Amino acid sequence: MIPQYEEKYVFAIWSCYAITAAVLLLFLAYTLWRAARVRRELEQLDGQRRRAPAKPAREAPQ
Amino acid sequence: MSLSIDNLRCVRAGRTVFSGLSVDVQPGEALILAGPNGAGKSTLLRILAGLLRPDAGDAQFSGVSLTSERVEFQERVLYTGHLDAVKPALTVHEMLTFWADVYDAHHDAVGPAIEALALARLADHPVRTLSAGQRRRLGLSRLALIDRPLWLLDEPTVSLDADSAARVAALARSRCESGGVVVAATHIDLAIPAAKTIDPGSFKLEATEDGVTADDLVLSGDAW
Amino acid sequence: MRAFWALARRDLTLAFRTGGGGALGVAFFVITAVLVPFGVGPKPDLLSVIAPGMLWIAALLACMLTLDRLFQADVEDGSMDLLALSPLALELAVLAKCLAHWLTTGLPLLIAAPVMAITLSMPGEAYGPMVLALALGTPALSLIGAIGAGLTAGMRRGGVLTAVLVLPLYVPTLILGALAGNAAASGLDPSPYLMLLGAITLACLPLCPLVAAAALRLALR
Amino acid sequence: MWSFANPNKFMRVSGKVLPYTAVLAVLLFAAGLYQAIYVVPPERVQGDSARIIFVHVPAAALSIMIYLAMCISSLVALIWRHPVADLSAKAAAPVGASFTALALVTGALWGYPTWGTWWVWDARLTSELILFFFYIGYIALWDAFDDESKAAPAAAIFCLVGSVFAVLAKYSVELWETLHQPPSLTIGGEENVHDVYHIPLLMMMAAFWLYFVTLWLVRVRMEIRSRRIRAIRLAAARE
Repeated sequence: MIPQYEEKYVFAIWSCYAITAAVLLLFLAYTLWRAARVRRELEQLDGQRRRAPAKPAREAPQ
Repeated sequence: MSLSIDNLRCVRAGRTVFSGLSVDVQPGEALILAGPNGAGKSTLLRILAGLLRPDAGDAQFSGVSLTSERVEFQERVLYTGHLDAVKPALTVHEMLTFWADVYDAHHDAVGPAIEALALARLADHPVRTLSAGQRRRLGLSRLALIDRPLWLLDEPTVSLDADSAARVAALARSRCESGGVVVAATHIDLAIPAAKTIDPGSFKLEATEDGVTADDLVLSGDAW
Repeated sequence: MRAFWALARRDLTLAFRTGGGGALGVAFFVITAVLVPFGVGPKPDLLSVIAPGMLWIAALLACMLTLDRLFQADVEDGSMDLLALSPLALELAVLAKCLAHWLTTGLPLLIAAPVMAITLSMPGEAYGPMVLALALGTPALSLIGAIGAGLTAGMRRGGVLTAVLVLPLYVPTLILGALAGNAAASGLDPSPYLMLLGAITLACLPLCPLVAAAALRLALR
Repeated sequence: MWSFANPNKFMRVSGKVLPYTAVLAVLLFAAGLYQAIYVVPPERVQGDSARIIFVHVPAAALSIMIYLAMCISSLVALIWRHPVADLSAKAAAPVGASFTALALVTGALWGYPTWGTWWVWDARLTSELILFFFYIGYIALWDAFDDESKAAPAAAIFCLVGSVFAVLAKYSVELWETLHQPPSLTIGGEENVHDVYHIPLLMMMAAFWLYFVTLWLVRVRMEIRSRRIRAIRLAAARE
């Protein structure tokens, strides 16, 4: 399954592909993890706000 | 030369400091800003000085608009903030001569300005050797140096003794008597006959459409 | 114009009374240049090759070191508020401060550079073009630096950030300045690079104060 | 574009678009990689090493494109105070920086068998390195401010100034390189590669671009949510 490349380029080619894949996937995973955390935090806060409807988001005239 | 503040709104770090702040001040009148810490006294003064942009509303001084003619508006303003804006390495006389140059005031006015706050004895002393109160007086002597109709004073009498505070009050009074407008955040009585007192923090109105901020936008609407 | 010169004069006075004028910057420049032979060895042929580049790097480090105080002192003590409200346009105030900054950092380097060039075995015929290149390029260093100083003016500890922001902006000036010095050192005509250096400074003269003033207005909010 | 000034609208539309860009990115990566690894023949001059262009060139091209996009965003944020534009530039910067780093690393890996050295002060690699510094400065500037409303315009100013100086640096680096006689072999001879390389390269470019768009949407959504969290917290502190 693994294609045969010229001997002197094999390392360069596969390391380029591997590093690119690693960076793209790790960055994606990291971003998704952070985004999920932010999302959970917001859902929690929004839930608290809904349970306390007497306090609207915008300031009411005093 | 009247000052009219119209529907001013300010949001700082996501917090509405005041909104719908409107007040008219006639020539010769003073506007005293009172209220607790965080009421927006300094913020209002910095907005009127054109250093901060209001999130909505406008102010006009003798027909000049703060938001659309900021430079012209600022040419009528004399501002003193919490900080004295003095350099320890310069002498009292040099410091005032510098501000006279920058504000296009006459050099002849430097001597009287030094005397107006009783600094004549210290004229050739470096600012480094002055006490906090003396530095404050040096900062305030710009009021006697530069001739501008709209004064914005932020806690001018902090760290001043009674005599110096009285001198500052007298300067503010004479500014009003000659038809100017003084806006001051202060706890002492400036003894200006025609003075209004407001608490900027008490102005809290529902935001108008044009004053919607980024935070309002993310707060309005349903959760996503 | 009176306000412009008053501000430049005040900054010069302050520099002389508190910072020893340009002396500290020159001292830094000289020490950096002296460290080079310790780092790369004393061989004259090697030193003469890298001399123009090393002088330029020492010059831009010396210039950058004094940048974070360019506006920060005035922002901290409230002077910048009053300058922003004065009849002097903030852009011109920035230009005046850049002028004072150049007179206390850039100009002394022009005098120190030939001396350091001797210690770095730079060929004699390159002295003139090297000083000319510094004369044309160092004003751009002060002007470009004002942008970085303006962006970090409101921060309590902006020093390292100023360096990270400003050093990449110095790349074109550094390349052209070193090219002029190298060309002269190898007997070629440095004038095209000198002209390009002059062009950068001329373009920075109106544009950098504009940007730096916009950044300062942000810092005052 | 103006309707996206409302974060609510942006959240709604971006939520719908996101799955499509993600799926398309995966499909294009699969197709492009299959072509790049199995189908494309070795190049005439550079042999199999030319396969590296399929990751090197898209990363390098996008690193520049993303900076340009950040400039446009910054300009919009500065002039019209568009409340999503500053977040858009902020969200794009780390993606751009990582593409720049990738372009540098793959360039070095390509350079080793070709030139016999990991790093050469080649004009393109050098300009890429300088661009990387501008990304770093931009991100550092955002992080240095406590107050987001101050950070956004400052970062926008730096982004625009940086773009001007990045172009200046590119031209001066080219001038500098021609005088320092670089190695005769330049890397990434995209201009003279064989035609069979074009289609897979375009596919990989599109895949990288869609990857960026997907990640950017996720990050902008995250930034808008963080802003909402902050606003709720401030509203709570006020009561």
